[in-house]
Amino acid sequence: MSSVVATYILSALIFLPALGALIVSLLPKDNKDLIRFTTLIVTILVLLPTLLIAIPNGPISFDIAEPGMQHVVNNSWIPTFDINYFLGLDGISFPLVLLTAVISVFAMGASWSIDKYVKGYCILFLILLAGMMGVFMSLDFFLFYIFWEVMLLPMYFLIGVWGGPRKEYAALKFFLFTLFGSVLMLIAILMLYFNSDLRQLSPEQLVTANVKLYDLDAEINNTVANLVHEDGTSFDDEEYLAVATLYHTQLNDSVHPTHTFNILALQQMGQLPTQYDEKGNELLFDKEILFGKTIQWWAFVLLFIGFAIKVPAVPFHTWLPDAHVEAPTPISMILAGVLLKMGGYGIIRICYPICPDAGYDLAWGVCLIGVVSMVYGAFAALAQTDFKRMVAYSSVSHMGYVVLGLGVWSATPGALYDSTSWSMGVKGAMFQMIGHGISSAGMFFMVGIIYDRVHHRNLNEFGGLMSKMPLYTTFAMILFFAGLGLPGLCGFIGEAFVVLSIWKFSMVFAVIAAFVVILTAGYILWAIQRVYLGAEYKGPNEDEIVEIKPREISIALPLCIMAIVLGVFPSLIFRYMDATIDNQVQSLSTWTDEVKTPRLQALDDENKAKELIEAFEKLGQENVEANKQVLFVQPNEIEQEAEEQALVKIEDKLQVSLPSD
Amino acid sequence: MEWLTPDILTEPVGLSHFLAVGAFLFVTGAVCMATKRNTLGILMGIELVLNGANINFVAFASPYFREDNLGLDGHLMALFVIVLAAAEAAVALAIALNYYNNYATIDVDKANELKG
Amino acid sequence: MFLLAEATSNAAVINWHTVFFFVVAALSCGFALAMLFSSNIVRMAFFLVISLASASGVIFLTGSHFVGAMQLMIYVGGTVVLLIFGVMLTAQEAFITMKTKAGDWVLALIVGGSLFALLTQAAFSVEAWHSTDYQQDLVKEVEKFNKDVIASMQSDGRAELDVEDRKLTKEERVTLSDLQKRIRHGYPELTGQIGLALVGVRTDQPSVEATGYTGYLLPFEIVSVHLLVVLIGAAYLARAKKRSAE
Amino acid sequence: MGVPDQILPILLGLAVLAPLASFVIILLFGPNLGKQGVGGAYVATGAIVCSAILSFLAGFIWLSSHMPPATVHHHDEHHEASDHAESKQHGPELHGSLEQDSHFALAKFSEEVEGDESGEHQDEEHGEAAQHDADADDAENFIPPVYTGHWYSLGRFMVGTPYEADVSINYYIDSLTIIMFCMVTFIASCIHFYASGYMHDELHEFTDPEVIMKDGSNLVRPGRYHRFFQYLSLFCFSMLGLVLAGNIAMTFVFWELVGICSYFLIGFYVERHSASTAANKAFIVNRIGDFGMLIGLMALWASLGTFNFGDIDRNNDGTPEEGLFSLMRPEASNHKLQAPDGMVALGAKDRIEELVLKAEDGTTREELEDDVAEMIPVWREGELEEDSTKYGYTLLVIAGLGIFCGCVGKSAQFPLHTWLPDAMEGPTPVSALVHSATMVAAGVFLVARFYPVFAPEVLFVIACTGCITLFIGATIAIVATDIKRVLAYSTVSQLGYMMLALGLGGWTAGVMHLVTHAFFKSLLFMCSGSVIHAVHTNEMTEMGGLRKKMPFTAYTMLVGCIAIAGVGIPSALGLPFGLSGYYSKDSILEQAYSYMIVNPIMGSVFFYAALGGAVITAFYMFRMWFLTFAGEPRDQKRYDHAHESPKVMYVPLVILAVMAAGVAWPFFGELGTEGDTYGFGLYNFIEQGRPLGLWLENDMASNHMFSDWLELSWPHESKSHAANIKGPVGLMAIGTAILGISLAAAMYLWRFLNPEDARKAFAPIYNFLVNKWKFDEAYNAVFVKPTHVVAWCIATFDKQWIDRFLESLVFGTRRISGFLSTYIDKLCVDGLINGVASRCYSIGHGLQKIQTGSLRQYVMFIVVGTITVFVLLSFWSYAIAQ
Repeated sequence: MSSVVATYILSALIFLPALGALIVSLLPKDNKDLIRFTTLIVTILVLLPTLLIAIPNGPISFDIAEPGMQHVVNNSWIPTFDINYFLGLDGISFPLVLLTAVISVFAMGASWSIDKYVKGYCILFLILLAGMMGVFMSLDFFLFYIFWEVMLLPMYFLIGVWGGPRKEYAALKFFLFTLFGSVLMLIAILMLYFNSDLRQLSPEQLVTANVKLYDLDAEINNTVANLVHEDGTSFDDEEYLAVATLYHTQLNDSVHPTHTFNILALQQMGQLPTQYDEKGNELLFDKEILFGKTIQWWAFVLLFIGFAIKVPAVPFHTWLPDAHVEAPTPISMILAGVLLKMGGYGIIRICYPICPDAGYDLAWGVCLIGVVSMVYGAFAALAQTDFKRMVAYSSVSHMGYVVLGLGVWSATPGALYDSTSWSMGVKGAMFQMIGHGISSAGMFFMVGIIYDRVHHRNLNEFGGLMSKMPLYTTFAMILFFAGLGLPGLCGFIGEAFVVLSIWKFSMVFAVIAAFVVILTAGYILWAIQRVYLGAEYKGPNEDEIVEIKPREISIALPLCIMAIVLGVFPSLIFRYMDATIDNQVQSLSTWTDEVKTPRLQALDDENKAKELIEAFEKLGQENVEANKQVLFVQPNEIEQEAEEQALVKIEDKLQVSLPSD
Repeated sequence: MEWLTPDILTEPVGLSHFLAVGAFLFVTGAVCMATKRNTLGILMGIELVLNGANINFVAFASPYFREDNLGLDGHLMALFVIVLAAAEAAVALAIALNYYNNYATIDVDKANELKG
Repeated sequence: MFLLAEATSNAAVINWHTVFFFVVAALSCGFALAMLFSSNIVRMAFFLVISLASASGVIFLTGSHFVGAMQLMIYVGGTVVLLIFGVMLTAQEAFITMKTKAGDWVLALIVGGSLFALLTQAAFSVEAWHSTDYQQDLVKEVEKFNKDVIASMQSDGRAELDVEDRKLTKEERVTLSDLQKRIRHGYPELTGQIGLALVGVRTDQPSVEATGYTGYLLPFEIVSVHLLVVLIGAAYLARAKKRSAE
Repeated sequence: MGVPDQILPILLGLAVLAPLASFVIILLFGPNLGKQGVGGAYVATGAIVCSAILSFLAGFIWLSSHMPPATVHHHDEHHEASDHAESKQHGPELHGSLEQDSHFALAKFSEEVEGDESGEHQDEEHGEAAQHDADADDAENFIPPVYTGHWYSLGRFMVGTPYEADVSINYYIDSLTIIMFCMVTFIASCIHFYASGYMHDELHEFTDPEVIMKDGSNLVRPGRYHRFFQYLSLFCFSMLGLVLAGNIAMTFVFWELVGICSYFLIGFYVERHSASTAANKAFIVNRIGDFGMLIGLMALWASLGTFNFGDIDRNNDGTPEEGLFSLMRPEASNHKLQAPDGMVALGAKDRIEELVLKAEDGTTREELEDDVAEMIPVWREGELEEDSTKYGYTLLVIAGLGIFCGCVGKSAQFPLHTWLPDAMEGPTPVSALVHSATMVAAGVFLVARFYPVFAPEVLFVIACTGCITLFIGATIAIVATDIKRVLAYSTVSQLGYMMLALGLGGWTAGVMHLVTHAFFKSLLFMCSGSVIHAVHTNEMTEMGGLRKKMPFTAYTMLVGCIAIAGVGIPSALGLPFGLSGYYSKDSILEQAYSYMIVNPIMGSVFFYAALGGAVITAFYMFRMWFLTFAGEPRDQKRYDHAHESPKVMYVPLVILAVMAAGVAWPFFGELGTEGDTYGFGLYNFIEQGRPLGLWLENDMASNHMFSDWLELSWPHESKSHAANIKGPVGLMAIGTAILGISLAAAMYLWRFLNPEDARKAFAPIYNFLVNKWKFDEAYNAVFVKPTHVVAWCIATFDKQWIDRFLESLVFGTRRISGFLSTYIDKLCVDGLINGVASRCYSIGHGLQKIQTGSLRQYVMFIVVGTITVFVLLSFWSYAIAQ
């Protein structure tokens, strides 16, 4: 029974909200509270299964020792293109799913202030929730893309209909930016798909990647492909492997490549050593396509831009402040709390594992973008006068940490493939996503509370709220200090881990990243001083300032508690991600060792040969061509001695040529 | 007029003769359609045209003239044509009656609604 | 008349088949012409009946007995009666005779004539369609085969055997079956074959049936539905008349 | 052995947690605790007293199992010392004899190490990092007792691989920890009692005289009594956690937490703009220091993969993970500081990469690792032929400097000292606790704790910083008129002393000054608070003659002043005795003197700065006392209003005054006999915590990065107790104290020197000092303003440029699409289609004439069409046939 529950639980997370949207659409339009409560119940219903998975020792608990996918659902959907309904949870996605479920409940709780077209709002909200869940759980690239788009549209309407004065502008900006990113992503997806080839994977890899085994021949019939016996029991590992082996041989009988959208299989392919066909051309993602760069290089760049827009990283960030400022409070919470995390999730789940070679070469670029975002966001936040805009820019700055942490590829040959720092960076980034999800959602909620009362957000026209709303100020302080990265609160662990992990990769970035802590303190404290401290309130609508209400407390209090608990016991979250991230980092480190290093060696040899030739050319050697051939034909065999001999020759020639001058 | 040599008539009848009869009926029907002003006249022309075509089918299906005849297919095709002709006649008559009811005439020259 | 006389005299084989063909063809064509040139709608209907009945004779002469019967029953017995009903329903004094302009006549006849010329030329231009001795030749072949068989039986002593024991040689059997096939092929000996073909069974072409190409079940169904639709359509149109009258 | 091992962490852990519990209780039930939250004070005080009891309990347990070394130097050295005293007359020979001394010490050391090896092995079997019962006899190979342990992990990385690492909460208990615990809890308890009286204004509606509302009235707000104690409790928790921290990351965590408590406490009067600004300033300036500290942390973490101070046996399997100290000063090399393997490897990253890339195909990772391990000693020493870089050493220096940077921020050292005077916006108990005794001393504590990691370069920087700070602080204190600011600058200056001591190698001296300073400075602050409480002003110009009105306050404060001035009988007179400041300040001066002997140039700068600082200290402290308590009242109204503080305030004053006088007294030592001056007292207790490698070596280091232009070496601290140093320094010290005091008395008590004249005579200097060396203005101009400008630029760039750019892209796209729609679409595509359509239309229109609607004609057309097709086809096939 429990296994049945486990099988359907992930689908339930996606389809419960969808079903909820359907139910809400049938409710009478005028009964707003009924609609709101229904929606809230649906979000809670979505939260419950995730909590069930989170709690240890239950029937469907998340197995923290398992680095691979859990609760996998894999049904074929469009078999012609190997598109499957393929869902799964691992240590990377599960914390984010949990975060999504939690933030959704709070955001819905904060939605009581929405009074316009409540029904439409709730329906869109639930569709958005379904889309977000889908993005985090889908392991099929095509499915991933679909959910990515599903999520986009409700957001557009939620900002565009329920937003502030410039809502159309903000919504359109959001939409165009995100669409631009997803178009780039689509190109990359198709590039990867059409260059993928399941034939290159071993049966074990097929099993690891949960590749759907189709019936090429009658030998694998439908029951076998679904991995169940005729009596309904599942296959054990050995039988699975046996079928996979059969499938493997069948695949290899075919002359044509078998493409796949399976993200796990693509990861396996991306991490294979360079494969060659009979003619000696590179296969898979190592083909060169444009400007001498390989497919995976381009795919990485395209995917990264797509995800960086979502993160958002400078210079793709300008949609964020506008979207946040115009969006209604709960949508800001969702936007900051969940949507931004999808960029980070994409980078860690897709960019690096599928295109490790490009990732290795471009880690600098990724880190640079992260660092620039951090500094830029912090400076920009410092100069804002709009409270919400300031929080939005702080999001840019904080998400810069995420990009930076994910980008740290410190397991280089120079570090003897020591992956500790990298693991720390990735874990820090993951934790930063969770921590930022809580703190930024909280901060936006806090801004929303005061905005609901005084209807303005000008930082210079607040002040003295501490005496008027002491409880509210306490909550706000906790959340803002969490954003500041105060130890003991959730913002600290992520920031500190990310920053600590950079040094091994690059000292310059590390120093800049550490520098941002000063700026962060600057803008947050300054804002707190202007809003909460001081003698008296300086802005309009002073009469309407009342203490925080119970409904608002019921949202703010859990957020604060989570901020503190996660800050003190980060292992509550780390326990889920440890195995998966360590495994992924370790496999990429091993990849660096076994695949990348030989490539670097080859490149190194080539460069040395080039240097030698340049030296020859400088001397005006006549037989440069001959030497070139010798040097280029066997670059690997240039040993120290050969170099020395060449140098001796050069010296001889120098001596010969000098008198002639 | 080489083909109209007397031996056509002197020979035993062949496939061509039947085809000629079919063609004659067809042409007569067509001319009938082109000249009659009466709607029902036109319908009669259509019947003739269909009949001509039918004779062709049957002739090609006949086992008397050739080895590679159409066989059963021809017969069946002819049958279908007959049935469809009947159907067509029914509908056409209905149309004609309707037309008559609406315009109080059956002169097709009056019915020039289709004029561009 | 000279021509006819000469033809009959010259004909190597003059048979009733030919004679009847010319008779029914002449009747059919003649009454068709009569219908064409008649301007009275009632007469036209009468001429059409005769023309179509004669055409069914032509069909009988091709050996298609069932089709011919259908022609008589459906056309003459059904369609034309329907037409006559139509004529009677609409036959008011003004519409009994409607004259067509002479120019139209000329144009139509020229065009029709050229079409007829074209079609006749096509009909007679194929050499194979001339070979009217096919049936006779076949009969002759059969006779020759019988003779040959008897001769060979006598020569190799099979004739002395009992009737039951007389066996054909392999070549003879092949030739025989070939002949039988040629005779039978397309011969509408069984109306039942048509019926079976309509429900999807081709008894005349077993080899065809094996390939999965079966008979006319689907067209038959389609036609049935078509007829139904026509029935309803006709009824509808007739009903519309009443409503508009109101 | 097992008892302290198990019980000390529990005791101290509870001592840390008690204030946290108090914080949580007050946070949750604050206003409901008693009337107006008065119960908050009881809860908080109870908690800190609990902590104090636990700490002292731990202290007794500690002392019962680890006797401090009774003496630093041997009886033999006594003779050497007297030799020194004799040879003092012959200056040039001094150096030589010192060298002899060092040879002697080394020989002694090696002798005893051999004898004690077995004992050490036993310790290892017990699984504890280093425990040793020490007594006076084996002082020189004394291994400081340390208890380390693990509580729980914040994050673990690469579990199950060779690179496993974790960041965790663990503890490191040595005598320094115990001392700090006792000191902090004791002072905090006193201050809690004191504060419960001092803050009584907050028990009812509070009228803030400094905040004027829009309508001109003073702000009236509800009291925040409980809130104050809530913050205090949180602070105590953080501070104790900081002291107990077993790794540098945990230190950093509590470092930030004390920072935030300080932020809350400074900004306690949130309505005052100056208070909130000062709070912000304090936090941000501290963050600047933390920025450096983070860099240090990064350098350590990236290279060593551990943050732990000591060796921690997490799994209790007898194989402790090596901590920073044993990595930096491995036992194998006699605890001499060297760049650990990890640092060398990180420093030589490029070299390793070269090695890996050059490796032949098929070289396994293990082989590579072996190769690297082989190369590491070569790289460390810079013994490569073509390249003599000492890989890893830079990192070592960066790590040290980074950590020190944090200390600079927290301990208000130059150049980050500006926040501390502003921090006096907070209530006075806060100043006493946070900004003089504990939090600001945490920087010094960290330097002391991290001492084994500091390279000579770092020590030099520390010394320079301390020297500059003590001078700046002292000079500004001369001219300050705000009583609390005088004390604040005095604190800055004294912290500078401590740093100077540590930087010069005087580990014990620095720590000891930290402890004594905590007592007398908190005493001074509390006295000033008592005064402010009485006269409701901070300005000394409005006080005077108060000793008659508030005798307890006046005389306890006098004790504090004497203590800080370091008044005592110099050892040269045979009976070295004085108040606590005397012992610690003299140690510092002695160490500076000893340093000066080895390094004449830099050493004399340090020594004379310290000496000058001592004069100034004595001067401004007594200036303050005289201005406040002596003479005639300058503001009669305030004087009349003044009264002695309630008992709950002056009892702690008295207790602290006793401590300030006696905390450094050597109780069980043989007082007065030369050589064994320090018996079983504070000094020995501190000495017990002296990190390994500092005790045993002779001179701390003599090779460093700037050895090209500056010869420096750090003399061992024990040398500073030699009589030839002690004698003259003691005399000089008392001389400076007397000089300073008498100068102050001359100007402010007897008034035969007019301060006004002096002020006028040195007007430019006076103004410069009154403006606090113009640091605030300079920082404003150099850092704050540019930051805002940059922020503004970036925000503008964001809004104006990026958005403009995007909008122009959109605009451009629209223009292009407009162009496309006008020209391409409308003219070409539409034109084509419309053209075709209109042609069709006109053709159709032409053909319309054919379309007669006559059925008969249509039949004709069909027939004609058929014929035409036939004819054409036959022509066509004819043509093909041709």
